[in-house]
Amino acid sequence: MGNLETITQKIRDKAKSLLSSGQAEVVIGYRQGTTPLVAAPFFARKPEDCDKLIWSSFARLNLANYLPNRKEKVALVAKGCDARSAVGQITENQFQRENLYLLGVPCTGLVDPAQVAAKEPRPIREAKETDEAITISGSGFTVDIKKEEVLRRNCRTCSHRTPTLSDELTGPEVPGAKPDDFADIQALLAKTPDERLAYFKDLIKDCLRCYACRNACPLCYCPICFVDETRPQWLGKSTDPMDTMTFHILRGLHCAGRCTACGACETACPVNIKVREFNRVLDRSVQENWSYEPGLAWEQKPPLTVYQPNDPADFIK
Amino acid sequence: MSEFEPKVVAFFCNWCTYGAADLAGVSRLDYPPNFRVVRLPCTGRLNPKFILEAFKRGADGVWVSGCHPGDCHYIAGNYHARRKFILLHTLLETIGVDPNRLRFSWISSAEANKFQAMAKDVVEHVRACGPNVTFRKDELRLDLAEVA
Amino acid sequence: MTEYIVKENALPDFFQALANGRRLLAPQGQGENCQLAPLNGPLSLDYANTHMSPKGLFFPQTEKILAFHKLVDKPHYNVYQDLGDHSQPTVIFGIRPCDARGLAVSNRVFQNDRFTDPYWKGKYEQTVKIGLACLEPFPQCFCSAMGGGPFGENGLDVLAYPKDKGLGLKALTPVGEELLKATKAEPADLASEIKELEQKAIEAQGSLDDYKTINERQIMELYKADHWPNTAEPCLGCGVCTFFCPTCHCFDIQDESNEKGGARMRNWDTCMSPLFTVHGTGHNPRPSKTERVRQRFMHKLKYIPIKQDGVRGCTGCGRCVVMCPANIDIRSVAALMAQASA
Amino acid sequence: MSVNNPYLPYPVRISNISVDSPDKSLRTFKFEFLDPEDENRFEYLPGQFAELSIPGEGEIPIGIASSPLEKGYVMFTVNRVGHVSSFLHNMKVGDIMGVRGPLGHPYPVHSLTGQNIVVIASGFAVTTLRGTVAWLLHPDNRPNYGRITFVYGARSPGHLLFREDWEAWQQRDDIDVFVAIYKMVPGWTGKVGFVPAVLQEICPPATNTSAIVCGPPIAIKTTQPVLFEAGFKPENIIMSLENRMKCGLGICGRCNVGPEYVCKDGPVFTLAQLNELPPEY
Repeated sequence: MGNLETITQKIRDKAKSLLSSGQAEVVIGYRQGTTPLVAAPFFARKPEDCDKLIWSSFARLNLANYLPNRKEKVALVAKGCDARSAVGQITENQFQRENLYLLGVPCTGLVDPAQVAAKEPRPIREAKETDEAITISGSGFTVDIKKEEVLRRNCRTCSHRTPTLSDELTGPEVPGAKPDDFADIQALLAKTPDERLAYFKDLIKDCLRCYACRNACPLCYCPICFVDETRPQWLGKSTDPMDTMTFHILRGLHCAGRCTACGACETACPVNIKVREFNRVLDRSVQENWSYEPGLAWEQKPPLTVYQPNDPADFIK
Repeated sequence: MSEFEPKVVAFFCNWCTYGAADLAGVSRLDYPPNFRVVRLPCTGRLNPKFILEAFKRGADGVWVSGCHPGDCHYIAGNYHARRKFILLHTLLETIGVDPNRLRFSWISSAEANKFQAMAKDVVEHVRACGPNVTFRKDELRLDLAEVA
Repeated sequence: MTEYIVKENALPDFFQALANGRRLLAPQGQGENCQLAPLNGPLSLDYANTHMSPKGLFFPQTEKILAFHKLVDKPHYNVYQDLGDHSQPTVIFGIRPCDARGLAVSNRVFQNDRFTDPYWKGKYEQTVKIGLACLEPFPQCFCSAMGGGPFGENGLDVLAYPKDKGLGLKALTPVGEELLKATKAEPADLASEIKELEQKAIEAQGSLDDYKTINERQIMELYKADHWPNTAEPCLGCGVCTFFCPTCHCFDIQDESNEKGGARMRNWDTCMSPLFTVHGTGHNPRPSKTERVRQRFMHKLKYIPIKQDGVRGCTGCGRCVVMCPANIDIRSVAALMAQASA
Repeated sequence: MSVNNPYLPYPVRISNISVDSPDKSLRTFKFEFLDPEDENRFEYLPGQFAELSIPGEGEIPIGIASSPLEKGYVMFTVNRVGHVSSFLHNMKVGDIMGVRGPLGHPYPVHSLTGQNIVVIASGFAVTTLRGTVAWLLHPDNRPNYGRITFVYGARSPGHLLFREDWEAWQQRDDIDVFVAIYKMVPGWTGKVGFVPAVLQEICPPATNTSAIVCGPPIAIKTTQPVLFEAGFKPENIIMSLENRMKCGLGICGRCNVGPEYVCKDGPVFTLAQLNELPPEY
């Protein structure tokens, strides 16, 4: 039995026992999606629902997104990044620790459908997976692809694949990947301001302003988002490029020091914008300035809620 | 076409830099008139969207100035603001806002001379950048002649 | 109406004749980049469908409709003037039948029993629509279940299908007939071949539920069904479904102005947003995502059919199925509605 | 609203503004059309609404408070709640803006010919009902209807709109007028109590009678039982809904209540119709 099956079985067993013992009123996990390469969020409330729960490398959404404002006792199936997001929400008082059971899943990285499509453009009718590879098939073809060739960008540089904090792990710990070295951002800084602006404008040119990135993000729980404020109205509602740019800049800033690089935003984006580029610029700065990574400890304070008398700010004259 | 006169939106803390501007005026220290000043209770009040809004509406430069670290009227407002500025400055610089268009400074209410020098310096840097055409919202993009 | 053939080597001439000075749009690019764009490369006939539905060509995401100026001494001071719809004669080749049906549904909203939207009308009526039938359905397709089909004709002027590396064509309207006559397409009798191919394509979609009982149930019976909270629970409220849906047509009207003047524009909006329905008083008729998700599915599968003689507001194009980040599948929801118990 | 483009407002000039409540949250605006021809094009019946359109700011859908038989102006009472209404409250007589309409269906006054009519208004929702009563009382129309009753309640005497109108109606013998405030204040000689309570006291018989009800949701809800008790049938209870609107043309989709667009198919519905629809208003 492969790792995936073992973890799936463990999740189901644990979910059943948590629900029947009343330790959890709902288990938030994943079910098989109705389309290939997708695992969908699933809310199990009865032990008999639990056999629908699965673990899969298509589980790209961050389930911590469903925690804020929930009144029930929750057991959360959480990969490394999701667990960190959940910890972050607890430090930000969006959820109560005593109402959360973190069922940690050691994750080996998730598959990016866009990269699969780049390798195999024909319509895919079915996708199966083993621990190392996925098998996709369609009309007249079957192809095996190694997972490590089609991992999401954020998964390739994830150094916390095993949840750092959890109530229970569903499998043996897995080694983290080499962390993001931000080499591309470094390279970008060597260009002129106009070239950099052109790069970022091009990055978001297809943006529909659907805000799926915001809605998929476990950090975005504000009751009224700045894009929806009307008095004053900070953002026009049209597809004006500067309004779009403002949205992405402010979204990035709001996530600074809180983003766990879960990639849910990029997963949700219907036009495949690398929206996380804005976050990465800030992640780099947060790590350089304050050696901070969010969601690694219960008592950690996010960097923008604290200060040091000697914070580095040579640019302030 | 007359020579380009930059428009700079200035966000000043009520307790320090705004006082410095006042003192500079009272002391008859001349400084360029290119600023539109927005008085804030503290630089901690500065939401990044104010800066973006200024650029979006066509400001050629933005200048943010408050109390020296340690001198905040509200004890730690400018310390918190400083962390925000660090990230904001990094992000705006990375995505291609010319750093010369955006100035942060600490000027106490006694530093009228520093205010005068800084004001001149800000305007000269922004002038060198030229008009802000890349980071403004070309609001309506319609020929008003069409409807006039 | 007549059928025609265009052989492979006659295709370039055929497209030139189609355009005849008009703007000619055809599917360009693959996968997520596939869109209707001016034809300037090799024609691709094996695309699944365009990434976004063609509704944006008739109803752009942002469209300036009116403008005014603030010049006190000029006429029309502070009075909105019509900017017109700036449409140009267009021929679209390669709309999938599902999307054409979507346009036809929207057309009955934009040109309803009381009002005509001039911006939509201009574009819609100046466009000749040539559909491309689907010989082989794609994994996300369920057009047959929704009352359309891979060879559906609703909303089209001409239906085309790939034939021996060339095209088979069937004129569906006088406009389409005239268009084809003006090309060098050869008349042919394709009726039986089309019927056969259509049958095959429908069969290839597998046996699909047509959710017929939805039509028989009363609004309030479907509305009060107990599955809605569960159906809505995974929803992120992003509205990607509405942006990609070929029949979603809701919009917002916004004014923007500066010191010289301003414009009124309309922008796509989404019923998935809580602000969509909120009153000035703060009261919200659809306060939670359960009501909003229910509204969307009820609108597609019950409300539009009531207003449009039974034609459903879902065309089975499958975009929302593929694009929904939370995998809320309209087929599963339709199945729940079909067996709904109040 | 031009013939060719229903999005294009008629240009109007503000000809009169009156402040109508002690807290200044209600103002009544009269508009005159810049092009007199537009007044003829703007052909309406009581119960219809229009979009008040301020260039650069936006539009708000507001019920028409004047009667079509009052010539030379159209009148609207606007509550200050959002961006556009606040902006409008700061505009002055002589300012130029736009009016787009008429929109929606009127109260079915023509099909009520021969019937008795009870008009029930709560708060500032009285606007379209003021127009309705004014229309019904016009010498051309009054002979076509039976007994007419007007019930109107508001928070305090200062919140009662259109005082001149209903005081004049009180002097007539072809309409029964009952005006109430919710809580007694010194000097008040009219009725005291919420509208449903007043209605219960004075409700005319339901035979051959229709009720036209407009008010905030809570008033509409509490009025219904009283009408049922008096024998009114859902078909004879006529109500006006409000929902968030933009286009007013049955296109933009935000005012949907089930398959109906409140702007195009409403805002006037009978209770019998509403009983078949989701309560999303």
